[in-house]
Amino acid sequence: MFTLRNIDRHDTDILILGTGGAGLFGALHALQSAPPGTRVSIAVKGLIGKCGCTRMVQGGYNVALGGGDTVERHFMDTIQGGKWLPNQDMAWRLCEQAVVRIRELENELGCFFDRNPDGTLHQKAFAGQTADRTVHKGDLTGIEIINRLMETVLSRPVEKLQEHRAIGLIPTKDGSALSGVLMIDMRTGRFRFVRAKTVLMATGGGPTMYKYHTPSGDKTMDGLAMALRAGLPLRDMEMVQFHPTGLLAGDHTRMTGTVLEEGLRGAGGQLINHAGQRFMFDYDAKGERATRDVVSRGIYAEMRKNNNPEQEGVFISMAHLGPENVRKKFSGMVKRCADSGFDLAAGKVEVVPTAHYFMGGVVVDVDTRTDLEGLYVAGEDAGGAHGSNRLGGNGVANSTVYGGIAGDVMGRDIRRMGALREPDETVLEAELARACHPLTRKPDFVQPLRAQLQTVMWEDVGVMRNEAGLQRGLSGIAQVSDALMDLGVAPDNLAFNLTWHDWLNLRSLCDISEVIAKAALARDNSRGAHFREDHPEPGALEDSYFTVARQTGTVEVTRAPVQFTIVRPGETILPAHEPETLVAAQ
Amino acid sequence: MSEFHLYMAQRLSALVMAPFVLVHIGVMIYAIQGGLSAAEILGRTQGSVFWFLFYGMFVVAVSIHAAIGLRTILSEWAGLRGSALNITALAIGAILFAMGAQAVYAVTATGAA
Amino acid sequence: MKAIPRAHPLWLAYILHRLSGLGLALFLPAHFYVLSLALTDTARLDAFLRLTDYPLVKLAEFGLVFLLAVHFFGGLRLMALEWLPWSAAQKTWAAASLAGAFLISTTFLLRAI
Amino acid sequence: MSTKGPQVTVTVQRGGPEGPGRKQQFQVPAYGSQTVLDVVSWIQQNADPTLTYRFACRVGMCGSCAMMVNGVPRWTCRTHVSKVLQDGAMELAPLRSLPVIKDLAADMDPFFDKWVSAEALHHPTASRDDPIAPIDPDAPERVTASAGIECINCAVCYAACDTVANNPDYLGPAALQRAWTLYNDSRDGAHGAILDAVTGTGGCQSCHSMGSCTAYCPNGLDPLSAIAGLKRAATRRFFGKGKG
Ligand SMILES: Cc1cc2nc3c(=O)[nH]c(=O)nc-3n(C[C@H](O)[C@H](O)[C@H](O)COP(=O)(O)OP(=O)(O)OC[C@H]3O[C@@H](n4cnc5c(N)ncnc54)[C@H](O)[C@@H]3O)c2cc1C
Ligand code: HEM
Ligand code: SF4
Ligand code: F3S
Ligand code: FES
Repeated sequence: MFTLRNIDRHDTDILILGTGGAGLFGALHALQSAPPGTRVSIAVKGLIGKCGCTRMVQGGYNVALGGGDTVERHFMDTIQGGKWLPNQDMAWRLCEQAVVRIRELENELGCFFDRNPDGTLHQKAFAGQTADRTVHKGDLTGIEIINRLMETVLSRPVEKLQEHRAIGLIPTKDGSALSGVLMIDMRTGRFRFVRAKTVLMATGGGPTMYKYHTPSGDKTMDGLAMALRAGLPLRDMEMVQFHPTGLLAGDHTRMTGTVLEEGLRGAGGQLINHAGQRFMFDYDAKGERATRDVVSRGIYAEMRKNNNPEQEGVFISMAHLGPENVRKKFSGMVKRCADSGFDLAAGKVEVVPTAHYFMGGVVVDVDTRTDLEGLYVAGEDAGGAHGSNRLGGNGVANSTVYGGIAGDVMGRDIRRMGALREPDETVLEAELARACHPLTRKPDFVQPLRAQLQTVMWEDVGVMRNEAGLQRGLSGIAQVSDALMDLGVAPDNLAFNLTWHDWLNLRSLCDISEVIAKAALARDNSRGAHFREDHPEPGALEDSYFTVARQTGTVEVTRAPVQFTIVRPGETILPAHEPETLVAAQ
Repeated sequence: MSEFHLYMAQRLSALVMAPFVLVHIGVMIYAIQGGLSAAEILGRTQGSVFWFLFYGMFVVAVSIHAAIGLRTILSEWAGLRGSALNITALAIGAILFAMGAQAVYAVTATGAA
Repeated sequence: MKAIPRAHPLWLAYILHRLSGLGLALFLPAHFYVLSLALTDTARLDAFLRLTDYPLVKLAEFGLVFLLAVHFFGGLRLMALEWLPWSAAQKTWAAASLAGAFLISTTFLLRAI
Repeated sequence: MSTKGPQVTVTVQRGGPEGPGRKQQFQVPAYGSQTVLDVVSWIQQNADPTLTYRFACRVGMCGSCAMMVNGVPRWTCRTHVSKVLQDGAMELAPLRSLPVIKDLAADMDPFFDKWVSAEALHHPTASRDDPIAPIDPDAPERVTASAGIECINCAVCYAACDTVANNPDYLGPAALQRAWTLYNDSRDGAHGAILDAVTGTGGCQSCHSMGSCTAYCPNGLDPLSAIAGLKRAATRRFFGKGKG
């Protein structure tokens, strides 16, 4: 089998992991800022630009571009949306740099964004925003952003390591810095250790350990699992954002869990429970138009009350708005539902809350640096910018802004870095053995175990949590985790062996699931996406803390106080007499 | 000649041929009534500068047009590439032109009857 | 449709244009040869032309004129599509040129009989 | 494997870079809402763990799941089984005209290499330091440019096109369509270079307007007319007219 002697070894200067908004902007800016002759390599689990969630962005990109809106207002919305947990310096930088990044996207990359009749950018407001702020290209904004980035990066001199899956961060012997990354060349099934002076980890998190989830299939928390093993601190790990309306079409279809867009509710779409009744006004005065977390909990509560096995979720119904009208206004969504056999325009479609975005991530500074010299983290892998809740439209802004920053900073930092660093061969060997572990066990199918984990997470570590459930969840996770170590993958043909990767995916998911459950136990109040039925109060905002998880043998979770570096709870940085919101009431 | 120039040449030669084809089909419909005979054809064409230029231009155009067309087909369906392809296409063009020129000469040159 | 899984109207128009072009190009040398007989052997030219009285040969002739007409209208359609400001009614164009081809060649056939 | 309930018979072309291997047949349980991707996933997850295919978004946005279904290129995550079933069976093969990595996963590099050589990327005339210039959304050029913008580079059109199959130099419908978008984008600063690129070897002139691209694009895009636009622009330039 594989030993340290027969793995490929490869060197580069700047290594990028992942090609979402963060990875591609990281590569582009690294090429722009690094000294001439610097080698830039991109390793990605899928094809460049064709995997990850940035491509799946529908709604759009938050950026304050005047017309009454300001960076200050965007910042205040972000802090309030995050329930005072965000790292304020990161949130500020996000809002401020989004302005530059959108100009870069429009002017340098040539993105098409929708316009107003007068030629200016069209902006709309997602829930939780106090200004029309979201720039978009129809409801396919992500495709536009990623395609323009992708083609530009492909035309540059970068080394392409496609279908290369990162599996381990390998430090130097003294542990003070990163030497490189161990990966599997998925196409051949061979291992490759790539040394680099700087590495950007932009693998995009991805809460796909839930029964219902929206992210792309390639995202399985690999980055955070690697960071955890490397001993890096992870913050806000209890914060999993659920989108209220995921398609529910059965366990046998990958369509299940995919998003039915927010706009449906905004336009007047109604949620109907098993008794055939609207219910959202029982939970919130805004009804279906309440924020994501509120609607998700409303639906979840209804689902619990219901014990009809024929109907698991609730229905979204649009027909009262006129099927023709719906078909016109939401043509993409109607067509997508029709492709899987549902009539969104005239009928009703079963929906369920679905895990959408992960607020938690590696602790970084505003320059994307981590505790490990040479390792940078940006995008959904990095924690801090969103606190307990990410506003719609802040996700892609975050990944593009911080990806670009990472590229700039790496290009600068690399000038003071001398030679490539030697790896700690024992860590390398351990990571190798970890990935080879299933090849030594009796082969079996992986999917049933994945389904088991997803059920545990959905039921006990999901939309609503309590101490008993979380404890139950932890032991459920441990069961799956142990069973996984006994489950093997046939080693005879490892070239593009998806089942081996399913095993590795589930390994990462188990590891991070445990952290999520433990962090959720550690937060005994309810903020944003995290809701404890046994502690429904948010706690004093002044005493806000965030959780920090770390693996030192076992996973330990501690609390750290939020630093109100820019604004304190109850205060605002908006000028006096600024209206609360600039958005016309619906 | 670049591929794009070949493209232009093929289209332009087709345009040159277009009126010819119309007239040719028309003449044929007219001539075919009561059957064709050599004398009929030749009586119409021989010694005529108009028909010489008319058919002459057609032969030039069709040699170019068909040679380029066959070049495309040979490359796409027979996998011919590079100089093998170009030489074959040139040869086709040359042969078509030679045979066509002979035919035009035969049909329009004076005194051959 | 099963034999040609990807067939659709415009694709059929394409394959028809290609096959007709190919057919014409193959026929052309023969045509030139027969005409050049005018110079050397008028009697044989006449003999050839008399052949056109036979139904089978008539059918073949019909085929040839059909090819020319199909290719001609198809070619005009292509050039219109490529060079004139785009109109979406491509399939109609293709069908119309086919119809035109049939019309002409059938007229020809009817008059020839 | 249980054999209860309705089944679908699926024939899968296996193989690798060395060429197509054997065809394998599977019986897959049928469900009400089931896509071709679900069928392929079921086989890998329940019958043959070595089967290779590719997908990411599962909602028709990433363009990585395309393959030949009964000889027709399709995005499989958005293709309902009932749409393609012929007598309860379907046959799957990797995308046409691209090298095979393994089984149903094609190597898409040639597709993207051609994308880049068609100059199908923005040539900036402004920078991140400049304001965003107003653009009339209804200006004819912008409308023309926008028509091709929602391409997900799935290569379905590429696999559908016989010219691509027969002419290894041909840049293909998607790359040319993108070039046409850029040619009409008033912000792009290299219209001449784009026309140069798309009239070089394998450029727009190689297209025979067979329209399979437009017929099979899952997003309803129309590369056929985009390429016709390029031919028109190149011809205008040939006669010394127009821009670029
Ligand atoms: C359906 C959907 C709709 C959304 N809509 C919006 C919206 O409207 N507005 C908004 O702001 N945000 C939205 N988001 C969130 C947004 O997409 C993400 O926040 C953001 O795109 C994350 O970017 P990223 O670069 O960090 O990660 P991604 O874009 O997810 O990219 C991660 C990359 O890492 C690669 N990778 C993963 N593991 C490995 C590994 N082990 N080795 C190598 N590579 C690896 C992946 O293949 C991928 O290329 C949406 C998300 C989803 C799922
Ligand atoms: C007897 C005369 C003709 C012969 C022998 C002939 C032959 C051919 C051949 C062999 C091709 C290549 C087919 C292909 O690439 O698929 C072709 C293409 C073409 N022909 Fe003709 N042709 C003739 C007359 C015409 C006429 C009169 C027109 C138009 C008015 C025309 C228009 C075209 C066009 C536009 C093409 C290009 C097709 C493409 O690139 O897809 N041709 N011709
Ligand atoms: S044009 Fe259509 S078929 Fe072709 S790559 Fe783009 S989306 Fe796919
Ligand atoms: S299918 Fe091919 S030939 Fe042209 S019109 Fe489309 S690119
Ligand atoms: S999986 Fe993304 S388009 Fe099908």
